[in-house]
Amino acid sequence: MTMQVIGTYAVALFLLIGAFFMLVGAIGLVKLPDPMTRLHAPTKVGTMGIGALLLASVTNSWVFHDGSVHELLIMAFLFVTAPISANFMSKVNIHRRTCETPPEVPEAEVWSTLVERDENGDLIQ
Amino acid sequence: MSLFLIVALPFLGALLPGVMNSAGRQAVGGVTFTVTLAAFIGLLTNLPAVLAGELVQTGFNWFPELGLNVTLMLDGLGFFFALLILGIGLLIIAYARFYLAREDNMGEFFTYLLLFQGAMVGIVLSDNILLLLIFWELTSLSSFLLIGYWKHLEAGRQGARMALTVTGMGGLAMIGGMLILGNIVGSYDLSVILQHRDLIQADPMYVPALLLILTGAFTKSAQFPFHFWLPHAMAAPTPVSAYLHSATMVKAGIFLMARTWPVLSGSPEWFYIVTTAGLITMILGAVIALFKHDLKALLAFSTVSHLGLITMLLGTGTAFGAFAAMFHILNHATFKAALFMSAGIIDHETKTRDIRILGGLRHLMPITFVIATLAALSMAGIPFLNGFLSKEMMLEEMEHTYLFGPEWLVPALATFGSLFSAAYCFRLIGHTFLGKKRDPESYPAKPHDPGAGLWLPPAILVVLVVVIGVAPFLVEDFVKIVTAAVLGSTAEVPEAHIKIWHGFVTPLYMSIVAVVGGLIVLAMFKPLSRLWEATPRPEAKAIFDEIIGAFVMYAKMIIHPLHNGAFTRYSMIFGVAVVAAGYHAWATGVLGEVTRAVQPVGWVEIACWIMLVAATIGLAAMHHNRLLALILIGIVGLMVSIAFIFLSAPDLAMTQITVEVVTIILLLLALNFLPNQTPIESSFLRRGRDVVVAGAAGLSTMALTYHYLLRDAVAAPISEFHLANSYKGGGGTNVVNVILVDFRGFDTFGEIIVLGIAALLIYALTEALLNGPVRARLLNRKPDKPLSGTQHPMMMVILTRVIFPVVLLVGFYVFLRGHNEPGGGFIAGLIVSIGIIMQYMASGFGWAQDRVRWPYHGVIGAGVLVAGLTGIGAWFFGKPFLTSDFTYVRIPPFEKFELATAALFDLGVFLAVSGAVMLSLESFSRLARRAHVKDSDEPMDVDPSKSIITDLEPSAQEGV
Amino acid sequence: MTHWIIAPVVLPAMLAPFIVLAARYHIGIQRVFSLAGVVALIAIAASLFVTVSDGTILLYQLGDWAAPFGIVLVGDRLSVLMVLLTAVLALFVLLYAIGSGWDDRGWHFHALFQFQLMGIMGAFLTGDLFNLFVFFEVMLIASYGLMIHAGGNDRLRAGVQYVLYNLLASTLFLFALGSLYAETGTLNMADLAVRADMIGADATVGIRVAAVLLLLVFAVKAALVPLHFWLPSSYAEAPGPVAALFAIMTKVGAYAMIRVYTLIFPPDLETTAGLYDVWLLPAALLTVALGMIGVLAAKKLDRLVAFAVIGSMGMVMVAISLMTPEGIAAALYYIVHSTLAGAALFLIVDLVKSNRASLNLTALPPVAGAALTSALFFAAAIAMTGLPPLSGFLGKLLILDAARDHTMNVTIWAVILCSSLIAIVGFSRAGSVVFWKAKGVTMDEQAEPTSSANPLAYVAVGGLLALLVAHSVLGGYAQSFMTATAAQLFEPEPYISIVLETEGKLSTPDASEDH
Amino acid sequence: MEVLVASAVGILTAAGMYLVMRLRTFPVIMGISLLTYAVNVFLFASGRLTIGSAPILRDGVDVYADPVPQALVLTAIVISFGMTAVVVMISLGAYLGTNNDSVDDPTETDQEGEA
Amino acid sequence: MMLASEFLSWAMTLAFAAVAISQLLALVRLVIGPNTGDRILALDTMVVNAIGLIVLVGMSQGTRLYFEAALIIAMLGFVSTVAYARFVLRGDIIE
Amino acid sequence: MMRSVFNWLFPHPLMTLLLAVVWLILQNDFSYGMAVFGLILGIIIPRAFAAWWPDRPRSFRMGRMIPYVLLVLWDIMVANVQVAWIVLTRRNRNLRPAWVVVPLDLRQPEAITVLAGTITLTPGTVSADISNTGHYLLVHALDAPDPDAVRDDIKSRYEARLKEIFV
Ligand code: NA
Ligand code: NA
Repeated sequence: MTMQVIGTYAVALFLLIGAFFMLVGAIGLVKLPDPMTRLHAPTKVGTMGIGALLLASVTNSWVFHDGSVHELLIMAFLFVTAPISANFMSKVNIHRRTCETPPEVPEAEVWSTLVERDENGDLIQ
Repeated sequence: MSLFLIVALPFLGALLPGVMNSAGRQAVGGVTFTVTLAAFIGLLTNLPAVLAGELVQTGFNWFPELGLNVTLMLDGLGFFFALLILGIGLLIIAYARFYLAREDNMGEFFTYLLLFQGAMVGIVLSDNILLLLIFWELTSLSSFLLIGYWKHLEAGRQGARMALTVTGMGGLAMIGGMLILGNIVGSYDLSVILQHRDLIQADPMYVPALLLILTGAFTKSAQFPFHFWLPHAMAAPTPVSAYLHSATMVKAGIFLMARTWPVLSGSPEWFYIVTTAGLITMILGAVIALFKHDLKALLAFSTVSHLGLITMLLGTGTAFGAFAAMFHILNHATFKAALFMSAGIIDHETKTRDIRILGGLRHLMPITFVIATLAALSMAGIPFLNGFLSKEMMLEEMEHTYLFGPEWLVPALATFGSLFSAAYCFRLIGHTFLGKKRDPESYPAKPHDPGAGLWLPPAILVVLVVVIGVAPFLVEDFVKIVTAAVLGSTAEVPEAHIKIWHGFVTPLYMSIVAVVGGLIVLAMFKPLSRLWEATPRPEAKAIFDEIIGAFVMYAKMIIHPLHNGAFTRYSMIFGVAVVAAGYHAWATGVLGEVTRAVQPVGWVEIACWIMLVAATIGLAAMHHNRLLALILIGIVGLMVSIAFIFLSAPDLAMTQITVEVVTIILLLLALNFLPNQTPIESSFLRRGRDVVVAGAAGLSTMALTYHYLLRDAVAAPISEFHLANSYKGGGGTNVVNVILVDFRGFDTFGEIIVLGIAALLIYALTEALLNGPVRARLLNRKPDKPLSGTQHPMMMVILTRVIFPVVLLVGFYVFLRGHNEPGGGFIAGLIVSIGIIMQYMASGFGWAQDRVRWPYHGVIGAGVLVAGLTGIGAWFFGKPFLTSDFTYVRIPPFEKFELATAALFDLGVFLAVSGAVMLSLESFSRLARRAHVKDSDEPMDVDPSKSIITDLEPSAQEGV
Repeated sequence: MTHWIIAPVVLPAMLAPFIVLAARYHIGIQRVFSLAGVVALIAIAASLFVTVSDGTILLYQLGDWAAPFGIVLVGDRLSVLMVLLTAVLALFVLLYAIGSGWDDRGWHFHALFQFQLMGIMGAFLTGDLFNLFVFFEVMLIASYGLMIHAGGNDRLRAGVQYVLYNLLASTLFLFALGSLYAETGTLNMADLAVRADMIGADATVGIRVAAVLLLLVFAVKAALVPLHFWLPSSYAEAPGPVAALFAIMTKVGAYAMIRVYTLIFPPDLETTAGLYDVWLLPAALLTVALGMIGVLAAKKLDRLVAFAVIGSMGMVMVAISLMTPEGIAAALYYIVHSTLAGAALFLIVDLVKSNRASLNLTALPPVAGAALTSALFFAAAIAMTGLPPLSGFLGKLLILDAARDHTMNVTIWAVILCSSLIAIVGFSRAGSVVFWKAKGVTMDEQAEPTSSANPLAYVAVGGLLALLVAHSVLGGYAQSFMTATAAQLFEPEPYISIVLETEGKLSTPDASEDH
Repeated sequence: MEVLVASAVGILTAAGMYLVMRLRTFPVIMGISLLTYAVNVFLFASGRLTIGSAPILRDGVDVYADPVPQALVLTAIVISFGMTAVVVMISLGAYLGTNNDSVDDPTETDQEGEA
Repeated sequence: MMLASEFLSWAMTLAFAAVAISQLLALVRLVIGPNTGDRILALDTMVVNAIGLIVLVGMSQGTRLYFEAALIIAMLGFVSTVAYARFVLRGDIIE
Repeated sequence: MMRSVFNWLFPHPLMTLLLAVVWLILQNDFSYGMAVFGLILGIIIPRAFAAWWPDRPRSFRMGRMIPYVLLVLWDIMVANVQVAWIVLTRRNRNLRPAWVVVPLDLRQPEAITVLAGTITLTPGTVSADISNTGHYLLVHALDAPDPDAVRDDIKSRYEARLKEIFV
């Protein structure tokens, strides 16, 4: 009984945490001033939000049903894929020059997004 | 001989000339002659029966449901016409054998001629009016071919088309008339119809039927106002003119009027229409004929005139009129065919038919002169020649015919027509043969009498002209038998005898006036001709061309703007039509009671709705930015997926999500080649109109959806059965999946085939593009915007390598549990495909392609085969296609699990779907392969562990 | 249960993937299999034809599930007739495709061809309305592939419109199906018939809209004006043999209309009264007129034939819209005629195309081998314009005769007869320009290299024309079959009871009716 | 709830029809996609709306959403995916060949014939 | 217990509201842009939020049936984000 | 011999393990039979698709990975709160976003990827790009008044540990 009450409160708490972070992410998306800073808010705050919601779901299943952990897989996938998305969106911003130009790379290197290629796809040095 | 055979012989024989073309002209002509002769003799074998007044009949059923049966009958009228057709046919064939030039395709000519002959015989022997119609139209067709026989002549082509158009129109009108007639009587058999004069004439549809049938008859027989086609048909070779356009085909209309005379004639409508048309035609034809300089044109208009005469006689509706008409048909056939053949001889020998160039030929072509002169004098109505006899009878009949106006009008007009008739006959003789003797060199060719082959046929006819003219009693009985057949039971054959001398009666005076007047007119020919030339008159051909031209122009005005390739309008019409028809159905129905309660709305639903609607409207409003449009459509898809989840359809949501990903990849692959912006092209008004149409469509579907959502079906849906039996009979708890692979597996079978075909099509088109002119364009393609240098970012490459096996595992999981939980072959196939696409996107086309072990074609084929063979497997257990079976097995250490044929079927689905998706995407990206960037064998841009910058390594161009 | 009734669907459906899997690089093997398959199809269809011609109705319960819960195939006179017609047409089209080499000018011709056959056969045989949709889609997507076979800009542009228009129609089909399911809760045609009859007069809006939407779907397929816009370009631009095969596709629309509006929404059904009888006949007459006017207006031979096809579909639709046994019988006779004649004409156009610089109706250098081609054209044109002695004339007579008792009989007769005249003028103009004018024009110096078609191509065309002749000569027999077919359609009770009362897996015969 | 679904269908249809009447193939294809969504939802709605009762059999549960329309929509989604792929490919082919992505085809009446 | 379940249902409502508002905010960003990058980001956010929404729906309906759908979005949703981005970067998304 | 058979069967033993675990979690059924089935799949899938991941790192210290993961999870939670605070309270004009260039000692692509992923997952920083030789990582920080500190933090807190894991 007590476990269930605690569990219920835990579920509710996770829900609130998740809701809070999702909302923060969305607010950041609207509020932050430029494309690169906007990138920070949802890609990670959102991840945390979903994570909390998933924890809520896991807890919920243990409290009210016969229990499951497969929500963790969703979290795992999000954690693996979010960096790829963020990486690509950064590249879009850099390529489209919609953000502050990144600093020069030392040792005569270039950022791979800014590499120029000729028509055959070869690098232009 | 059986009537069938008589009709069939020319048709069967028509195969021979064409086939025997290589056997030589003699053989071709000979076989044609033989065929006709056989039919002719066959006809004669029926002569005793006809003379005995019997009606020879034969027939069999062809279209009993329609009442169209092959029934033939032979009476005096039919015999008479068949005799003309086959008899004159024989002469024409003999004549044509010598007339046609070396370079003419004689086999073709005789084939057409025999077809025509058969059709004509068919017309006159038909007992069934629908059958008659068939032969009727066949004469139009074969005459089209014969007139256009000299394909290189512009005039021939135009004449042929005009003849076909006019007579075709008449034929179609006749179909209408015949159908009405059949409808009134209840039978299409002539022998039945002819018994119902009163029934027909009392019917309100009598007049329309009469008009339609007369249209057919008048067009065929070149009666005013349809007379104009006949002279233009003269572009045909002369044997054709002689045969079709004087002796036979043009008489088909006359035949029809004679045939239907017992039931159609005698009414005021008949009298006024037919007599008037005949009278006008007679006079008009005669006047025009006089001023024609082309021999054949002159003869053509004279034919028009004489046909008018016969029509006029039939129009009077008296027995004597019919008698005179029949007699004149016989006479006209003899002298006119002879004249045409003579004209042909002149044309053949002098290489001209222009009367103005001719003259004085009597010295150079004495035989021809005699033949032509006798025939022409007969036509002019000179005594002791047959034309005189029938013309007298005509004048006698006209003497007491009252049409309009004063009593003397018709006789006077008839005399006037005869006068011109005599005049052109005299002109023909005088201007062609008489006159001073001329040097043979003064003609376009040196004229002389032709060989017997050419002059003998007309000579035979002229002998008839004279014999009948001198001894009319020889044919009188025969003509009376024919007349009896025309009259049927409606009237007695007149007692009158055909005599050369009737005493000093009015017709004789009229005749004298005509002949003398004709001579006077000829004497005044030059001034009259100048007057004629100066008189403005409508040119029939010009009018006809103008009418046809106008038709064509209006046709183009209707068709081309309507079908101008404007899909925008096609789709608008589609939308409007659907909305209008749907609205009509709605508005004329009764709106039923609401039977279902409205369900409450939470505000998450509202939020989702807002997103869906905003994305949709945003898409419509901002579609010009194509990438944005794609992003928005992604949102629409996402929201629809969520709606499916919310509304208890997890399978649908999963399918929608995965399909969405693949679709977007596909569209992006395509967008790479397309402009990124859609220009704003349509005007504000146009867009306004489109908004209205689209809005109407939207409102309609909204109303319809709402209507159904609030009402129950008329009976419990079939899905109750599916829910009840999914586990028991299908072995699965996911009812949607069991429906897909079992209850309605056949749909799914079709569906994977659709996907498979889509992929094959895309592949085939890619191949066609890459091997066509587009290839160069693709090779020279320049990116339309600056590109980033990053192709295969390390981070994506590495992370997707980790994800890939997990995706495959999840795919397998989704596949396995599909039967009992959300999932199944489709979704699994799409998941696995996306997993592979991930690798293509991360590591590059070339790199990924190297690692694909099964050709996607094969995967598709195998998938469809697996699914199909699973279905066929049931046959071996005596069950229908796709009958499923399942069992539960337990192999330690695993839990009890299910083995189902449905899973095998689903495997086929899985293979087909993944193969199709991959083949499609692969094909799309192959277009870019040739485009501008060489493929890299390295999976990532940078591999610091190798301490090299892979991009700097020259790599071989990847083949496709 | 005999499995033969499903063979027309399964055979091509298995043959096609087999060709893709095993023979995609070997045109010779593809040809052999494709031809063998079609010959087998004819044999199967013929034996089915014999079976059903005594009025037998064949039922096939897929997956052993009884209707209306599973999908059933139903072979009655009508469906088997259409199957046989398709199989026979397919043989000649295939012979032409092989003879002319069209099948080797792009990828996957034979696979697509077989899939196309599968779709058509399925559409004719299925007794389930959603399954009909699926087969429509199979048929359509295969037709897209065949239509753009070998590529080419004009063909692709026409293809885009063809596909887009049909996508609109498919969307509409789904709207109609959704409406029907919402209203009746079933998809099986026989069950729909039963349930449509249950709907009371106090709530007819739903079923009426559903009935009309379905009608419009089939009208699009049948190229009924004003929903015909997809046809002219796509048929004109499609490769010859493909256009010839398409001659049956419009008939699928006609077939579906006959089926649905005799079985589910028969003329005497009160709830849907006043729907199609108001619109269908005028639209059909408009189609006849527009098609034939299009023949007159055409500037190119291929479009001329396309419009002739529209016109002949109009004739079929006029007969159907009479909604009497006589009308349906006439329509069926005309369907067979128009399929064969349309196909023959498209093949002949292709013959002309391979020997003439263009299909423009303008004077051009001579057509090589004109004699034979022009004779074939003449015969096919006679058939198409409805001149005697070929079946076009007989079919026209049947339709006119069937319209005798209709209130609009005079209009019907007038439109049909006048349109025939226009068609005659149009065809004679075109024929004389293409075939006769040839000798008048001097030989062009840079005459196009002409690819003379293989004798097989001529055999194919000749075969189709021979069939037309047979359809005319043996028309009486054909017509008595059509009359029997129409009678069967207007007596749907045996159909319904066989479909709904035959037991399947886990079902009792009256399981569907006890709620 | 019903109003939301019905209006969503209506708006999807309207936007779809509007785009179908545009002049370039790309927006037309977008329009067809929207129409597809509309009709899929419509078809789905023909089984009426049910919340929280997916048709996956569970012990002790006897209210399920109508599974038949779901199966039909699933079929329709897959088919329309195939169709979209095909129309995209064909229009791309037409564009690559002619450098023109107009959906209207003026070449239809370009040729002049004998008057 | 009563309090706990009330608290839970209140938290659930709040969570739904938060997700809904987040989605709408993301939609705002998507519409106003101004850059393609922002729009892709907004879409990505919406996809991630959708997972949250599905989880919430599953929780509130007491079912696990929607898990696979959420899993698939998590697993594959990024593919379209990457595809859009690759399109902007390279034009060709598979090269 | 045994070694090569093992290598052939388990091109990447960790992946086999991972798949088996994922399988169990997916099934929500931690029975013996499921584990065996999961292992079988864990062998088959990597074997069948071995070609899709060439040049895997052979030396990977699982033992050191676990504390690293826990550390990162902790950092994620802490940083999340920080970023939330910034988003909610900080005015945009007071924000100090910055580019941080991180020179890399790591050379294995897998290692660099894990580092980049870690940086992205910890709020406040995003791995934006890598240099064309792979020797520098470009990181964007949401609020970094001192970019060098961020760089040093990354190097010491994560990269150093990763060097221990990917030897
Ligand atoms: Na582009
Ligand atoms: Na499923």
